[in-house]
Amino acid sequence: MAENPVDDDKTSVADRLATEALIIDVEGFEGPLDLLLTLGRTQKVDLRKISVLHLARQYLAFVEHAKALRLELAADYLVMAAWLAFLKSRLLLPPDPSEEGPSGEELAAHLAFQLERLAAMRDVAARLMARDRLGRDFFARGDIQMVERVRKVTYTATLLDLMQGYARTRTRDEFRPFVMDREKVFTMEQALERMRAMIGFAGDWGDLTSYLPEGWESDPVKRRSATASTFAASLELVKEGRLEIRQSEIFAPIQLRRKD
Amino acid sequence: MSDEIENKEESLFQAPPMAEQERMIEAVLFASAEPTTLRELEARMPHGCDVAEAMVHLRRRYAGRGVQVMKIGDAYALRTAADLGYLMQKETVEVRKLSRAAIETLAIIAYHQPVTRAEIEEVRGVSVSRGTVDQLLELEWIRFGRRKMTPGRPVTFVVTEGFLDHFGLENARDLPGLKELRAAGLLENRPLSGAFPPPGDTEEEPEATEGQSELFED
Amino acid sequence: MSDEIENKEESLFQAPPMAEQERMIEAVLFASAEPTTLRELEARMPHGCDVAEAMVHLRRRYAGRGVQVMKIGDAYALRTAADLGYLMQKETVEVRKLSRAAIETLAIIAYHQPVTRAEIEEVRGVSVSRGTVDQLLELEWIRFGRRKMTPGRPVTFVVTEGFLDHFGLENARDLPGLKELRAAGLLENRPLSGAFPPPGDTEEEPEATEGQSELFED
Repeated sequence: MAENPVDDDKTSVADRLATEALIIDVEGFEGPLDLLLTLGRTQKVDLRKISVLHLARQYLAFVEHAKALRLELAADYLVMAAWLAFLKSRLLLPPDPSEEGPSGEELAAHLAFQLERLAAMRDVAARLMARDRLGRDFFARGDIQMVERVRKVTYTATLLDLMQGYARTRTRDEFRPFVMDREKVFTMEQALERMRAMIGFAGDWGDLTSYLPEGWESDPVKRRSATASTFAASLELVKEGRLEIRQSEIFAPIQLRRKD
Repeated sequence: MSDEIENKEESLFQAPPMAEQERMIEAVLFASAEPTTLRELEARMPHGCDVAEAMVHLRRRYAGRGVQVMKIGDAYALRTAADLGYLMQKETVEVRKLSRAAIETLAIIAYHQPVTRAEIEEVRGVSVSRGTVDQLLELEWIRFGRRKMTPGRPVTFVVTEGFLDHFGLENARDLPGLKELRAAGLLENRPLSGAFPPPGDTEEEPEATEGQSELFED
Repeated sequence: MSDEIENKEESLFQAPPMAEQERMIEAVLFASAEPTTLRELEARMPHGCDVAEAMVHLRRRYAGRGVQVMKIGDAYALRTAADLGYLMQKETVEVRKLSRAAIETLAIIAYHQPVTRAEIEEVRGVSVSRGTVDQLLELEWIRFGRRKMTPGRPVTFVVTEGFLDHFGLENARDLPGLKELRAAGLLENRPLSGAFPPPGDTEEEPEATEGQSELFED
């Protein structure tokens, strides 16, 4: 269908359905290895004797086809395609003795091994799930009623509890905003506390910058933070009716005075 | 002709041999949460079974064993022999989950050992109550380690063999790290709230500062 | 307790006859739904009992019955015979359906254990989602094992006793097809440099090890 391009309008319903089917197909595979395994199965031979070259061609054709249909392919699939193209070239060209690393044959054998292993794991997984299972085929004692009623309390916890508990404390740490990463941040609460203690002595108009805490004036980052929070705290105190604030013009110094 | 069919049917639905019927009621009684009546047993068994007779066989088989077939009203149940009740005393021990505070404290000790009380408090962000530590000591999951060579020479805590045993660990070093916990889905991957909380977001602050002040109380 | 007292005790309380010991372990196994280890049994029995021998007798007694003595790892439990499962529809518990990814991951852990996350991904060719591992951990079918002695010391996963119990396995060595897989070399870890790389999502890996080593540096 990709051979004779047609207008969007004329695209047949069947074509569109086919496209959608393919999308579903791509999503139905759990990654490139899964897709390769399915393609490999069509060769109907022992996975160890599989033709990797043929498999690579099939896979690349699949990806080409998907691309022609403008399907979004996950990066994994494209990485695999690139790698298979590389493998194909290695298999087709005579080996270069000066080249380092595994030969094309070795790479191909490894891929066959990976496919065989995945198939084997699927097989045993199915056998495992088909076993007689507790609570379905065989059963534990249904009534764990105890004869004696001696009560003694003991405590227990599972490893999972322990790990979740640890995780909890550690993440809390990440969210606690001031412990590590806020050494250069002067919070509004800090500023407010400081201002409250100081305004009692501010009888006359004084510059806002004179209220900055000690050690926060030189470092520009700290200075900016302290200035902002001190200004915000000042506004808060103005709102409370404990402070007056003024600025003669834009960018002029901001001045504060106690309000009696 | 019709006789033949009937015979065939009868043989198709023939009841299992008595030994098999006995096995069946044995399994059902064992798995049932409640005493089971003969009628209930009958309803579960294949057609044509003689549950009453199978029960007689089963009771005989269990006579004098550590487990007994008891008749309770119309129903039957398997029970441990009354004279062996003392062996089950340990079973009646009430098992309770450790409190959240205890689990967190234990986890911090396991991950950071040897660790002082102050260090535990620093990680948890709240003070550790004496009861929590006592409980863990009593469970023999933690013990005192050697003193830290820091001012005040505070005692440290470490986890015990009993701890490793309970949690099926060979070594405290086998405990997964934070990133591994996250990878396993045990940690919500919440985005880190920025160092600068938005102005409206200050309601958490008091709580946090509380924790902080507690930290430095003692 | 001093030696003298212990000796006295031994002579005072001679071990009960073997038939009685068998009754005792029968009662204890019966009373607990969870598998019980020989060590736990020993702790509960009177001094001087030979629990292992009593177990041999008990297993023989239950051979072919409707209830069976199952060995699960180092532990024992009474379970109904699997061929009678059809009688127990009432007791059947709905096991949460596992996704295909979870089933495969479980199988890989069981057959390759101890196995790292990266190795699981290598086998499946896709990254393992957090929910998958989380689900298996919550079912208590897998747990963290010891760290691998490879760069980064990654944590490993192993299957639990609960897993063995659920699938009626005495031992992880009894997994179906294990021998064939091993003979075919399919359980070997053969990385090949230059081969198709395992899926992405590796950005957490190096960091994880960093955090961990920091944790245990001292």
